[in-house]
Amino acid sequence: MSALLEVQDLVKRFPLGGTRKTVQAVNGVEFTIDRGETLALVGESGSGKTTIGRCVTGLIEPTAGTISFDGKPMGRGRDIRSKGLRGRIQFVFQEPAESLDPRQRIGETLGEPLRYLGVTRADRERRVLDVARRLGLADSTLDQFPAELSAGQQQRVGIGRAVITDPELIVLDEPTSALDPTARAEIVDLLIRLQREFGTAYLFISHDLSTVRFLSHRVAVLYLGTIVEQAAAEALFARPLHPYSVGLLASVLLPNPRLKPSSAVTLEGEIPSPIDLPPGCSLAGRCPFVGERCRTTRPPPTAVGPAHYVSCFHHERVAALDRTVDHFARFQQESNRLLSVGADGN
Amino acid sequence: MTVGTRFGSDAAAPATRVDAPWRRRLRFFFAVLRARPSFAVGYAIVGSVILVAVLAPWIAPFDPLKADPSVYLLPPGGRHLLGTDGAGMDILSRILYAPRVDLTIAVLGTLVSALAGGAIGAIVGYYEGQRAWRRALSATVMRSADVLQAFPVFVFAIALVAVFGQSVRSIVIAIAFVNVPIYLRLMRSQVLSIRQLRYVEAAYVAGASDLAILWRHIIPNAIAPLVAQLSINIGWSVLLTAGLSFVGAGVVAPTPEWGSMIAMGFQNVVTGQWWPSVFPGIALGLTVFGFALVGASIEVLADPARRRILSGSMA
Amino acid sequence: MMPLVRYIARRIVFVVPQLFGIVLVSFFLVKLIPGDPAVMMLGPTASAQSLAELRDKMGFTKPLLEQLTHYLADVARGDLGTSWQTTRPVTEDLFQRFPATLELVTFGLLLAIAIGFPLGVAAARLKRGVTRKVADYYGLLAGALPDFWLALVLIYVFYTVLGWIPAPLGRIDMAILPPPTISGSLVIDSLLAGDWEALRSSLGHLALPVLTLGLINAGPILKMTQSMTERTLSSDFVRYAEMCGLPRRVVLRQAVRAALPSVVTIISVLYGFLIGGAVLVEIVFSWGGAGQYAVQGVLNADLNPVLGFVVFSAVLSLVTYLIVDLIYFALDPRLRA
Amino acid sequence: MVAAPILDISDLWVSFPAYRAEPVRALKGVDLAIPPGEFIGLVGESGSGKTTLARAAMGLVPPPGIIERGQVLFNGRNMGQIEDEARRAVLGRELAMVIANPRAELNPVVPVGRQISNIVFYHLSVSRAEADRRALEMLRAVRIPDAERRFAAYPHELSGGMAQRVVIAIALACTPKLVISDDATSGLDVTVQTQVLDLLKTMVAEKGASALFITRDIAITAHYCSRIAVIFAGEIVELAPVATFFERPAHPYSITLLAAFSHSPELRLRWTRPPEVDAAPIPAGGCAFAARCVRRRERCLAEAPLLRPLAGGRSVRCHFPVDESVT
Repeated sequence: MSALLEVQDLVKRFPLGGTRKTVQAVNGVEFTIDRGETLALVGESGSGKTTIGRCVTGLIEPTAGTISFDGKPMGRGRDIRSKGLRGRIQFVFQEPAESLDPRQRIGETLGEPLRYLGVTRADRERRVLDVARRLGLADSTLDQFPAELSAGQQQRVGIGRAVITDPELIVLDEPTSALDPTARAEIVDLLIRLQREFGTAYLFISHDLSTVRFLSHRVAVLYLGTIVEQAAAEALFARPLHPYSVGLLASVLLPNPRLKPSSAVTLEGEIPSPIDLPPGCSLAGRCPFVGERCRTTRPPPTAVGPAHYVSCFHHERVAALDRTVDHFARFQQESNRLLSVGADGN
Repeated sequence: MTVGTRFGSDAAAPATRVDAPWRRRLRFFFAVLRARPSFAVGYAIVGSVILVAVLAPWIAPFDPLKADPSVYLLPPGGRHLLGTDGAGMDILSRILYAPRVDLTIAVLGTLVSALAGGAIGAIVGYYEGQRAWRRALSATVMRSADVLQAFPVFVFAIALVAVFGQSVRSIVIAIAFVNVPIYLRLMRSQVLSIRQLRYVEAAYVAGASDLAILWRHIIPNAIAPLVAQLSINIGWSVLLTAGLSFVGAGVVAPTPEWGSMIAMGFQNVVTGQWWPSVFPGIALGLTVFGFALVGASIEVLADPARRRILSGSMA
Repeated sequence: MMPLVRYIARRIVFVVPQLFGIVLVSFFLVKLIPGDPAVMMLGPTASAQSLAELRDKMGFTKPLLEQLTHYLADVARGDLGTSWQTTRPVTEDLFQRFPATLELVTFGLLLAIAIGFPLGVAAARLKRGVTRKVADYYGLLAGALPDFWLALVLIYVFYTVLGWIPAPLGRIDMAILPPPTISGSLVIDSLLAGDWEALRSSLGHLALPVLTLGLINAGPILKMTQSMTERTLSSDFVRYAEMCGLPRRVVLRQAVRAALPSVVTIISVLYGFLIGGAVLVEIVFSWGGAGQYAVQGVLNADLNPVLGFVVFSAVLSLVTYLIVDLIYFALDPRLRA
Repeated sequence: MVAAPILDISDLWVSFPAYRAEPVRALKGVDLAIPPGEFIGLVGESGSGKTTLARAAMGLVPPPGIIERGQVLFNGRNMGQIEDEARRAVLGRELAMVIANPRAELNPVVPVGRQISNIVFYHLSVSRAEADRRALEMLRAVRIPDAERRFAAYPHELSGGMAQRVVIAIALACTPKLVISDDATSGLDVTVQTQVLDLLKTMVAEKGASALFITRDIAITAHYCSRIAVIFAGEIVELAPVATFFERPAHPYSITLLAAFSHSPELRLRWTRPPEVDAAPIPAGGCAFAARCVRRRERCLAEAPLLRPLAGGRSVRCHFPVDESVT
């Protein structure tokens, strides 16, 4: 049966005020998400990951390309608010404080999506209580205002509001990057548990590789509006094949002085502005493997393994990098040793 | 194993309502008045002006309309505390009756313009920049607001009064008409910024209709600055009404109204009798000052950031 | 400076429809003013037949649309019709009267800036203390006083009691011959002509009205300067400047510099408002300005002066807004993206 | 003889009065000394008081905060009581700050080159031409591409990474003795972050200055600092050289911070106390971390632990630290 969400050749350009130039945010992106699966969109600023998330939820109208949900294309006649789709796709935002109406009590905010599904008041209150408990929020929180909650609690309410309509897909736009490390870990555990219980698919947008690695089934690496590499999570983290994926993975700082970030692939310079994109591969200016072809033609996605695509002419040379770039396995081993001792107070 | 089920629903005691939120807000409001005496002065002035307007018949020493030529232009003091004007009417009584006219005109005028301006501003602000015809609608409305505001306000008001005839009703219409662009612009800019906030987008994604979004999320968060402007605007409208009467285009004599009283006393000032013009001016100035203070306090209390600074400094 | 030229072009394109809108609205508005101009002109005793003739000549009987197109053509040619009160073309009247209003408003606003701006900056810097209290109360009080009332009080104090200034009747002493008009401002013209007598008298007459407008309008300027400077003083980049140990005066200068655009805006809004708004002060001082001329027009249903004045002041305020935008453009590099 | 510390904070208490409530104690007796040439990492979550500590080090506690007790000595001068003029001579010249989101904190209407030149001009009282020359030199030192053109650029025209380099140029323009980085790279992308951190570390080391890296992200301290201090609810709970700290953190809170990076939820759950709705409120006198500590015992509730030294140059504020023998 067809995938839950299918995005074909999605393009989005924003007009730049006062001039004819445009910001090329998304330049032809394709991916699918199956039921209960988590696809992570990984990229840095200007990669277009947030724009894609907002196109999928109908907050922004795409310039070109089609987005189909549950087999049927979304568009003018069938958008996120129409009867058939209402409540089936939800959104969780990055800034916890800004995603809650300051003048509305928590209980009211949690139950609001049910109002638009015509759920009766009694049912609403029951489901709000149930979700609040599932999120680990005390019942008294329901009478409080957002300003009285911690960032972690606010984010839980944001997630609760999304989960309460039992949606098939939740788009999460960097839900953890505004939180402290301990709160971030709690939210990630919560998301995994909710997915296991409700079977909700996630489109998880983030620039934080360690969180992505932990909770996603498949990963798509985005650079300046194009997917440069897409694969199953373990495959990508074990053997990244695009120079940008390698560079991204190499610059992750792990909390262990002995695991230095590797300098196998260092991406020099800055991310160019998405206003006037270079013709060829957009990484050409920063890539150590750059060749003549890279500057002129855009490398097409080529299959290099089971559902593993990479858009780079030199991906064999990247594959040939013998030094493993990824110390994560060793870090996980060290961290398990360290955490398994002392919790019981001896 | 879900964290949620670790404790049952009955275990949690229902949250006792220690302090109803409105009682907490009221206590905070009075604490603010103690901390900022100027706000207290503002509410005191506005309160007493309204009180005076209501109780005028009982507290005014003379009938405001009785002209007794035998006692014209008496200086202040004696039976006529603030003296009498050129027509022999008691100035104090007329000052006490005046807010009935001045305030009704100003309050009605600004309320009408706030409601009209606010509503149009909200619709224009919400639909601006979206589908084609909505963008055209908001552009025309904004350009006509520019046209309205390019008019010289005072002459425009006089012209309106001339068109609708010299009555209280037409002054109210003039004031409403002149103030509409202020609220329209204020509400539009509020709505434009609020509609992009995340919680509005969350409601959109959850399937809320435009009306539900406007009514439940945008307007409640956009109201506060409007109320602050309302208070300042009432004061300004009282000034405008007095100005209209001064040039003879406002409230017709002998109805007691501060502006026309000042106008009637105008010739006497040059020849030394200052009181028929000066006292009504003081009453008018004080009232407008009161409303300005009230407006300033609402501006501070309505803005969460400034409220936190205020409560910090009150500790 | 390509962006600047494009910016001006876009602004000017906006002005044309606005002007057209103003003329349109004021035309229909004035047409609604009750009272038959013909009767006003010939007096109630005139015969019906001569009234009809006059109406025909003035074109009042033609359908409204035709009158409008006729009127628009005239305005385009700069002909704003004649005022039956002064029996002279309205354009001529306005050119003769507008300089009086502009002189009054300009000097008044300059005084308001001289009072409001420094006081506003000082108030923003001092959290407590006398100046802060004075500034807070002055800001609110000045905006609350009716300007025509303050004018009367000043006349009583400085003329009736102290006698320091000449009688509040017009812009210059009756006995003195006004200097040749070059700029339209008596003060400047008498300076240019070196006529000290006329200068002394025009300054004397100008003193009180300018003081009135200055004291009243210093309020809003002070409040805006204070609130904007306070906001920039507590902004991130000023806090960072403190952290870098920049001297106090440099930090303050940067804060005021960043607050300038909003202060310029309030001044331009006030200028646009006062052109029509200073009429009350004009009446108290029988200044003979354009505002007074328009008010007489409305009260006596003499339509052309009202229309002429509205169009004139609209053009003036649109021009001031354009100038303000340009100043904004110069002050804030972020607009020159 | 150990060199005198550049920054010596002893028993510092800072509190913020609150309306109708107990004043909020942001710092509760902090002791921290930074010897010359050393890079200290200060790790804490939001609300732990780390930014208040940075501001207190400069004597600029944000109002209405006040220093209740203790003192902050920078190069021997008490920053709490220093007069305004004297403080201005120190800040930006000897004690420099690198801030988090530069595009909001640089003056929007002044070209960046000029802002660097201002610091040199006012602090070193050199001619404007000399100050401009030094500013351009600094722009090149922080490796901003084509420095001449960027000299006249405005903050909003720069990318996040470049704006951050300008701020580093400002901080190091007058060769300070101590550089405080207040979460300086939190706003940057991962690939740019490592470049900026490397740049900051090498340039500060070249100038022989010491640095205080304040951050939420413990991983940064692992690679860029020599010693690490963990702060929780206004108290330093653990202070240790980086190597020994990451080998075996002693304080339960330090372990919870590291657990946040682990990918085994079961182990992480072992270090988080289950939420008890009707738990007895923690008495004020006890350890601040007691409410969240899995190793909590009676003594922790009754008596607040002091920061006491352990082996290996480490000190910890806990009655029952996880000691080395259990490896």
